[in-house]
Amino acid sequence: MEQQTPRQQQELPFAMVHGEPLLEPPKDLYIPPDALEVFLEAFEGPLDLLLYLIRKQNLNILDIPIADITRQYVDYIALMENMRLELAAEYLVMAAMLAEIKSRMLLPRPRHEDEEEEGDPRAELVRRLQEYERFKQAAVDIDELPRMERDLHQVEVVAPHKQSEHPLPDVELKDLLFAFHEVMRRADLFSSHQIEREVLSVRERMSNVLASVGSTGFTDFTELFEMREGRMGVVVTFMAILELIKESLIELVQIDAFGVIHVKASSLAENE
Amino acid sequence: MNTQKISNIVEAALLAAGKPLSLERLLLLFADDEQPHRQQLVEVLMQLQQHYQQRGVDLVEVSSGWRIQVRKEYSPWISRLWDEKPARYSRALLETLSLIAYRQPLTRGEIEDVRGVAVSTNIIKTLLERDWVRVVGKRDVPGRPSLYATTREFLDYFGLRGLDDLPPLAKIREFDVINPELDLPDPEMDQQAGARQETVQPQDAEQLLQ
Amino acid sequence: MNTQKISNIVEAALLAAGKPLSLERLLLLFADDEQPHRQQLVEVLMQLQQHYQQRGVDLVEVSSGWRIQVRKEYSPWISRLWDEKPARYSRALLETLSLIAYRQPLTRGEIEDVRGVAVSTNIIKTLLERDWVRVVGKRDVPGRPSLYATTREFLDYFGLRGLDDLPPLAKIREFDVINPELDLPDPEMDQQAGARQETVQPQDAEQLLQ
Repeated sequence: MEQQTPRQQQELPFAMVHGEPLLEPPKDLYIPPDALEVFLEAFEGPLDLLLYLIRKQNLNILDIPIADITRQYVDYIALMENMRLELAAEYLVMAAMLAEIKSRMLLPRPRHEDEEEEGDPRAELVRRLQEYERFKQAAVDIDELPRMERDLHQVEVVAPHKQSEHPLPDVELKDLLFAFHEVMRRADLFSSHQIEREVLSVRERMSNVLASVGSTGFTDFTELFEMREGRMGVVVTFMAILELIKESLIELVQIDAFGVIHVKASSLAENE
Repeated sequence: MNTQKISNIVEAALLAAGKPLSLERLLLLFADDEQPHRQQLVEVLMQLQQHYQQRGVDLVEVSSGWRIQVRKEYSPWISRLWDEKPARYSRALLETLSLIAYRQPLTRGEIEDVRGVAVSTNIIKTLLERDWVRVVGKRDVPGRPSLYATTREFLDYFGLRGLDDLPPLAKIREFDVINPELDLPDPEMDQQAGARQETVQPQDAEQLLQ
Repeated sequence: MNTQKISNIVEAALLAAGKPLSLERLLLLFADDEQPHRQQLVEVLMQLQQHYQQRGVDLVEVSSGWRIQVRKEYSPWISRLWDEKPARYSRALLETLSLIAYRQPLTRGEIEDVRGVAVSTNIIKTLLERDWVRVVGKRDVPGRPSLYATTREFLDYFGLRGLDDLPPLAKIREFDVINPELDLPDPEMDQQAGARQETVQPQDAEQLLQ
């Protein structure tokens, strides 16, 4: 891209920044007007724009000159507004955030002995910038992976005949008896109100549930219940599960409406 | 470009194309300055054909060009790729069927009363289609619901001479007293697990049948 | 059944299937009495892999099984078979995909938190339609937003056996370690000094515009 400043634009203010006319666009940002729209589209949001400003000047992300960056960023926003480009709200939010950081950096840091020392106001922004940069890079890495259709092509040769059969399911009589046994027992469960079982400790059950959930990735919700224990046992297990959810020790996952509910330990949440 | 590279490109193209490729089409894969002679291409195809002689596929010329296909002699194995595994019936279906067997004739509403949940129309439809269940009448209550009963085909399928051959209800109730360690399988869950079919072999059920 | 025949059947199946096949699926091609041992099957696959070394295709293991694919080096020629260029994906889509891949399961809001901008519905839709991403649950917060995770198809598409095969994520440099003294330097002066610079890849507007 050519870096040239068109003469005729010196007459009119290029933009209004902080109420001051800006006769020339900021040099370090200057983009020919007709390319500006393309340029804006090249950014994936305020973090991306900010990273660009930082990287372009070879600045250390961990030690951003906040006043400078804020000024550049705001100039940029003003420029875009002037071009009547539709500006996503996120860009303005970021401008406000930068201004806030800048103002906090100008104030003396309060030092109360009983309180934790206030951190560097830039810390949160830096954290977000770094986090975003990681995934920006990860996106590039993923794009570079050899992938189907572009770099890899699946082979598929003709097979003699692709007929498929739809055999009917087989059932054994014992499966049927089992099903009947099950349904009768459940019917008993609904009709009987006698509680004969000893009281089971909910906490103890919580440990048991957690232990059985922890060893595998996903556990079928229904596997956690032992019908044999009767109504009381089922209730105790259910209460244990509710308590575990309340304490965020397990998570329930249901992929489809009315589908199988899966339980997994929260510590497994990071990985698949 | 050496012959090996030309051969590899031609082989890859034939395998990836999913349809026959003519000599002309194959020539178009190459840029002008690397394009092999037609004769060279034919030789490459001949060599590939020879190469496949001992293998699972075959290079043949059909009307619209050259095609790699599975050797006919292997089709019995390859066709199994598209065989569908028999599905398994859901627990809901088996429970519904068992209730019809033991409590017939009864209505869908009565089945729902015992099971505590609605019975889907699909289940009834499947049972009717399989000829295991039929409608034997209507209950004389509002809505006149159909009364379901099992069929002769049901008895034949399960090797029963008559409904009397089914174990009595009392025996079934004792089921888990006899075998407290029984881990009741959930057919629907089993189906998801896919591979491990028949992991639970309730021996007692077999005993009951003897 | 001799090894050559097993090898030919496996090869024909992999070539005909049009998708990766797992060891289990391959074993199911054989009748019970002719089924090779798992180990034997693995050896056959290794031999095939070796056999393809000098050829136009390649046998690789991906998430859902084994796949025969065109060697990457021949892709420039093979792509000429199709008029359509393979789709290119926007940075927004790739960033969203990478967040889901590395941080799964997570919600759209969580993706937006990191990216600092709204994630368009189209991007999520494209990812779902491509079967690269699926909804695995709902986060238990107001609105119950969907939790997204990647699929086996995603891994297969990018030739990965598992998420572990993804390129490692860059490490975060600790702010506190580099800036231990909260001495609040005047940022503007700091910049003038300009000394403490780290090696970074400067990205030019030109690059961005490409």
